[in-house]
Amino acid sequence: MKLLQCPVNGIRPVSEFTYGGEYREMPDPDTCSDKEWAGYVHYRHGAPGLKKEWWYHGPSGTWFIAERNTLTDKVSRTYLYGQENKA
Amino acid sequence: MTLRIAEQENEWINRDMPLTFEYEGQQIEAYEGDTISSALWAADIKVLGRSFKYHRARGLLSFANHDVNALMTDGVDTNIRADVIPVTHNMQLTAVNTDGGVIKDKGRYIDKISAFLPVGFYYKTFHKPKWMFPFWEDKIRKAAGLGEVNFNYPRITRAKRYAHCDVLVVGAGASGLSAALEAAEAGSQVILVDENRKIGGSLTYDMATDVNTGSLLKQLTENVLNHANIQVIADAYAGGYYTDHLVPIVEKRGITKVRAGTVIVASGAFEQPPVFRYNDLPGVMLSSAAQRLVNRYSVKPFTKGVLVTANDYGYRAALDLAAAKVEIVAVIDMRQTGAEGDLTEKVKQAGIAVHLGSCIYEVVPSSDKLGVSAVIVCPYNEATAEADLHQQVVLNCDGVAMSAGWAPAAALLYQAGTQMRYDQAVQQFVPNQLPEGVFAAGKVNGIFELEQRLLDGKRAGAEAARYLGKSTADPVAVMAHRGNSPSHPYPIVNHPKGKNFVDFDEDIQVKDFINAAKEGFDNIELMKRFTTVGMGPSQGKHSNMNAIRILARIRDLPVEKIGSTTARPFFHPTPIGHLGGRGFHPHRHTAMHEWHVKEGGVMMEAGVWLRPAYYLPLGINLTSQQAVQQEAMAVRKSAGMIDGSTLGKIEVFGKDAAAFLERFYTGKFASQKVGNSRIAMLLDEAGVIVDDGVAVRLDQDKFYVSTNSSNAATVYREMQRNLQLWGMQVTLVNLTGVMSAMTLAGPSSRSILSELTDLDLLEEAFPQGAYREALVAGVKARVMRVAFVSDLAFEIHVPSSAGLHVWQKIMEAGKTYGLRPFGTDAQRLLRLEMGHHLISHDTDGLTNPFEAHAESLVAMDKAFFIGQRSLKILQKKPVKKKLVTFVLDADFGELPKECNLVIEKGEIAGRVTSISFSEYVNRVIGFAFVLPEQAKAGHRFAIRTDSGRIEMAEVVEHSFLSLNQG
Amino acid sequence: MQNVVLQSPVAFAQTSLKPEMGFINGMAIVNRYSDPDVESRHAATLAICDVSCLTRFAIKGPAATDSLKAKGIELPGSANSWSRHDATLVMRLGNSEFLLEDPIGVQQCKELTEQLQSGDGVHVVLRNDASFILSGELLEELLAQVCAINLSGPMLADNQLAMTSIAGVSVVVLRQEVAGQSLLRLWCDGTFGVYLWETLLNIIKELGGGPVGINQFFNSN
Amino acid sequence: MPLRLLKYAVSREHPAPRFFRDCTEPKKTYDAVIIGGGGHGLAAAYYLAKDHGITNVAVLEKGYIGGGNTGRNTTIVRSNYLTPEGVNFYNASVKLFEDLSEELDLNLFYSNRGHFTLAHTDSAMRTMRWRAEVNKHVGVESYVVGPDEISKACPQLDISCSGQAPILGALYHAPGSVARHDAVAWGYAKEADRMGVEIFQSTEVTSIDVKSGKVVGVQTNKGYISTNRVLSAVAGFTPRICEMVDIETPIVIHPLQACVTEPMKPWLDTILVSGSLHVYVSQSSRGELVMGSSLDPYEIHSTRSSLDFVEGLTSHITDMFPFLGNVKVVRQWAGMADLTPDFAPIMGKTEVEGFYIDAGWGTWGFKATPISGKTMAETIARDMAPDMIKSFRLSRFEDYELTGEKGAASVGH
Repeated sequence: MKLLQCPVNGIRPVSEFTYGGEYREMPDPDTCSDKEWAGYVHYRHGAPGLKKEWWYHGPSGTWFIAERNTLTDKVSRTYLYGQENKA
Repeated sequence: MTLRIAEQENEWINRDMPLTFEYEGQQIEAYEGDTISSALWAADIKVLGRSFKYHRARGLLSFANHDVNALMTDGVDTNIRADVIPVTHNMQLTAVNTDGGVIKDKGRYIDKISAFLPVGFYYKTFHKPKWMFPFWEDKIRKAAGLGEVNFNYPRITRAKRYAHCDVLVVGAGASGLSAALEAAEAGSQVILVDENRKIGGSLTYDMATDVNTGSLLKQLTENVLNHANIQVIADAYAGGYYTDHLVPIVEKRGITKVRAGTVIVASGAFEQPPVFRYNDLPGVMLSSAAQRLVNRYSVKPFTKGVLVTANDYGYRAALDLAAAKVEIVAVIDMRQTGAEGDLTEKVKQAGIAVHLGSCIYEVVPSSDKLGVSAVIVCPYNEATAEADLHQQVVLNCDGVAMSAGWAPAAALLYQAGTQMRYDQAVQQFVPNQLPEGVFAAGKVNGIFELEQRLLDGKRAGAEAARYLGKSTADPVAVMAHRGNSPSHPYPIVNHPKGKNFVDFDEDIQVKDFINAAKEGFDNIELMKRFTTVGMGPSQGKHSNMNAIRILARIRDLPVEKIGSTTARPFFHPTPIGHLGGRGFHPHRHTAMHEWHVKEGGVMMEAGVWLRPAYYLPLGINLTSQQAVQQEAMAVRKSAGMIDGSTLGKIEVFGKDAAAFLERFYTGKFASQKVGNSRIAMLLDEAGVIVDDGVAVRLDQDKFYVSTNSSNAATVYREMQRNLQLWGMQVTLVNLTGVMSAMTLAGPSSRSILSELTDLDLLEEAFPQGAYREALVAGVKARVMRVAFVSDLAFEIHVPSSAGLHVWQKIMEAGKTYGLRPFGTDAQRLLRLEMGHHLISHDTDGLTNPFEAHAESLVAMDKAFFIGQRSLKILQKKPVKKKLVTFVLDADFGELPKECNLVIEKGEIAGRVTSISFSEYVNRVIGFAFVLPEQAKAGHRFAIRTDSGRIEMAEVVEHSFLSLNQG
Repeated sequence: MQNVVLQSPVAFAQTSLKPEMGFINGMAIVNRYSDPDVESRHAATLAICDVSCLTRFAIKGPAATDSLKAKGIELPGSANSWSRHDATLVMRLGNSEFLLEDPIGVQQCKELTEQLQSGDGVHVVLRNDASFILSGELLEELLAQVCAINLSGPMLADNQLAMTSIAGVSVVVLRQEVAGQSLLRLWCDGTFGVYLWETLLNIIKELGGGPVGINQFFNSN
Repeated sequence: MPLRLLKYAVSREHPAPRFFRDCTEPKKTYDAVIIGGGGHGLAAAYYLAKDHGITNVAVLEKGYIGGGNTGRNTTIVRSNYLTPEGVNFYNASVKLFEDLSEELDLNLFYSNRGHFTLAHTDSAMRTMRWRAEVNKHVGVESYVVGPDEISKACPQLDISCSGQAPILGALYHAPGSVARHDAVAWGYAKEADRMGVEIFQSTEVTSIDVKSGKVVGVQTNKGYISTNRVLSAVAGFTPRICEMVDIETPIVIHPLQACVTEPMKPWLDTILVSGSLHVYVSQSSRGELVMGSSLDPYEIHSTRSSLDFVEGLTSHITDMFPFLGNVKVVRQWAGMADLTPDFAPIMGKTEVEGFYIDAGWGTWGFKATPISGKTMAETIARDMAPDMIKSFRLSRFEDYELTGEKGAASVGH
């Protein structure tokens, strides 16, 4: 059972968390093409590497961003969304 | 005859506690503290089992928890490992996998025909003709397998525990003890685990011809056991290494999951057998096994033995055995150069002949083929692995002890991600690069000499403390191994007739590897899979290293180029009951749960909730069908009430509340009036319907939103995420478990409710879709007019602590009206009669609003909502299916079921998603997906039933209630 | 709210134990399960006590801190910690979320409920906690069986609280010293209360402990 | 004793040749290059040679053959899917499997056991009926059965599941089988090799050379190879290969874990799957229980094992078989699965000419081995996907035409 650092609640086993998928920038729905939108909805950056991901700490109801290398499973840092620079 | 000898200094048996047990029908005397194998051996019983494939007689091999040929059953348990499981009084044991007893096993004929069963033989035959394979397969399956499973074995739920420490030390041998002490001295909390009943590791059996071993053991043991910072868990093994230093410690009582700050692996090494013909006969065993027998259990391994060795350890073992008055005829050293220092002299002084550069060419079986009568010793050519048959010496003996080298017990290191390298100085794999926070010490680290092992432990302990920031001291220096290698690079003796076993679990001989390579399986992983080496219950503990050496020689490559196979958990086979243990299955109860149960509610799991499906009140004889119809009819004719506390209930509060809901849901909320409700339909980004609930506007900046029961947690979570993402001024509160909800429905519902509240419930004052706050039965309640199950229905939400009170008051007030509780089954029927579909019952993971007749709930003209952009794309495409309401022809023959198919021109056109007989409508009604061209009211379509009949149905307009003629 | 008998979220799980009931803050609550000697022994060994009846007040929102301060409530300095305001327990569940709980006989939460209403930037939060006291010398053993994190270490020291998972249920936990005994306080969603009560009680019984009534910790008279 | 084994006893030299040559140096040019020496890649090579006469083919495997998911799955073969296209496709695979031992002259231990997908909830029962109806429609023997029939086939099963989740019924699928997974790869390798296909182990593709939207070659650690046709058959590594040709896919990688027990005498003849309990189990011909569960909940490109997995699985297996408490788990392992949003594979051509994809196999790749090989071989040979796999095309995601398998998502394997 992996450990993960919730930026508010500290280090907890991964069983306390829900994985929320990769954080992805939404294209502007008003200006993007259908193809771009379909790609945004369906396609993923599947290759391994350092990714920004959504994680949710269940007991406290906290969403946050984890920067995790999906090859090594090492988390380099976690922070609340929008507070990247405070981390 | 007994092989038990006089009391040894550190023996583990309690001679004051004799006991008896039965093995294969024979009464055996033993002592408390004996393992099954030691007790049998003491009684001169040496056939402890039959091998997996050839059914050869087998005895002791490792005595270290990988003697998988000595598996027993006591009639309750199976595959009991005789080498390590303590014997208990009155135990009744038989060997597994025999037909007619371990001695007369009928399966032993297979050994005679083994020439017909080359490596991978089962791939090469039995498949032609195809129809014969089931016959052969049945035979093969019955021959395979070890013990029989006991279907009456009781279910065991052992507690599982978590533990936390700074340093976990795996292995309490010299290096582990020393590591634990060092780390503990630096202030770390240490857990020290060892699979033996007593700590000390090889110090407890490898006296190493040194009189000081005993006192060292005593001193280390005392220091460790008395150290406040060290917790010792003996008789337990570390099952595996998992991410972030999680190591399950498997004890008899259950599993402890240890989360450590760092892990020191000091797990030692497994002794490896040299390979020669008939090295598997009962009486041939590893030297360390012989030492364990003598020093722990005071049992002679044999009365007159030879010791074959390919390292210096064999000499020490010979001296140990000799010191215990076990007659050793000769030490046969496969090396030309012999042992270092004065070992050879000491051995000779003990009256033991030394044959240098010699090997056992083969063991001569006793006449019954169940033991050893002699060994044939020949000069050994280390370069060719051949014996020189021209100079044979026959040595009579009844047993052989074998030393050829060691394989590191590095499973945990591999699992942690350690990169290993092959160290020529010790001829074994040693850690090259350890992962962060993982340390290795002792034999597993390639350090063999006792003094250095103690230092290596100290070093690892200090490094661990430094890693944790508990110490800044420099770790001591440890000397790399010098002199003779503890392991021989190729302790294999070729023999034209084979039966020189490499893997005792799977009966794999040297030629099997050669032949596998010839067939192209010359990669270690392929070879493992083709020969099954290391796949047996011992997981290659005594076979993988020799397999690698053989393959290296076949391919003429250095060992490190062959690499090793991965070591997966578990370190030892681990019981399912331990791993499963006490599982936690959380579930939720509504405040009215007790009432439902008392009133005959048949409770069903609905996600994490328990809900009544219907009620079978005591004393009334009803089928479930009748109950459901009666409950539904009560709602239509008078009144019914359902516990809807499982609905998701979320407060959305703040100045951006309406704007937030507009982005989140498909509908419009900015214009919604305070005190009114609207449908809240949620899509995913692909435009698929995820949920539908109701949003009530409590105030300008406050909404109370409900979700489907099964989606409550997900919807709340997604709201939280989008709130962060959108940066809006909104506070969310999840009231799902805080509020009880009940829906009072039916024509009498107004009258009933009016008895408990001052609220004006008349249509004009409280119309459909309206929301009011009032006291109901003295409790502050939130009341809504909803029309999900009935045109007249009130949904009443109260704090859960008052839920039961309000529910009971309403039930009392409704008594004279014929108010009945109804369950989820009746609810399904009622909403069907109303023409309301259920998300994820009538829709599936691909249904969009255009298909589900839900266009009116989608405000495409809004600036944004989740899924909108995808709907814009979907809008341009033809709709492929439509959800419609239908009535089945009245004269149907077989009632279709949900998920029966709609068939059009012989092809699948859709499926029935809901179907039920409605007593109120007096017809069978339902929802179905059909082709768009079939979706108009009045269209008739065909449903194929389970038995293949075609039943006709007709599409109707949405509510079925109008069909009621009565 | 005359004649309204409030139910503890775990009432259902307790009735079969045939306890002696009492009323606190309008809620039916177990005074004791067995004779005081047995209960005292349980409390010392390992015990669970239902204190769901204590009055609570919760508030959330960007202005929550200010509005509590305006009422003169002393607040814990950081998220995931707790303090006392007089006898009232003040828990800070996040930067802008608070849960207060009165011991028996104290009216602080009631007053706040009456005085503070949801408004700009504050939201009064309804609660329905199942709340337990866990006590006894085998407490750490119980926790070892139900919680993956180390609650005996610094996690709960110095007035820290933790939001974590116990037997699969999300909980708020903190440690209190009562008469020299270290107790664990626990709050969870009331609808998980019966499950958690039963799960914990089963293990507690295995370990030689049992349930105790609220009289063991509070004088309800 | 079959006569075929006689020669092994009488000849001095082991009388069996290599299954496949030890190829080390690739040629400069091949008509087609297959990336991935697992079951799928080797089957594609075999059918390219056998069905289409294309034998100048290189199979490039970065490890050893069958070392990926071919050797890590739980060996179940079935065709009881939800959509007609899915059922037809997997049914064709079952048919090929049935004759495959004879065709490859290697005993694959293809063992017809019957397959029960247990339903513990109403909604699961509905899905079972849905699948049964679609299966029947296309001629596959699947039907919904009640607890009694399940008990008859597996009397040891606790129908109440220790009270945790009583079994209401099941989807019975008569053709459900198990096979010796490694041997499938070896058999295809053997016969492909015999027809001239060259198989390179320890050979890793480092880049794919695309000029003007067309594949022209691949760079490997053993040199550059010119070719106009490249097939990616690398479950678990698909996104990395697709990145080389700049193709986007919906595939994410989640580990799928499994474990085996010690061997025991045969008692479990059927294959059992429970969606609610996240368990599937069968007993191998060696006597081990082979057990698996659902995919790991988050993306990792690694075959590490987790304790959570084996704790959850064993807890659920004892709900089904309470007497297994003292049976021991010997080994656990993991594979990396390509996961798609609609639980169907991605097969066929791509926007890069000459780059073909055989991917997205989630947890069901092994059972598709023969048919994926056959259909991909045809796709490569004709530069056109056969009708059978058209609905699995990559472009379906851009077209919002996902397959209906998403409806049966709760039940895998």
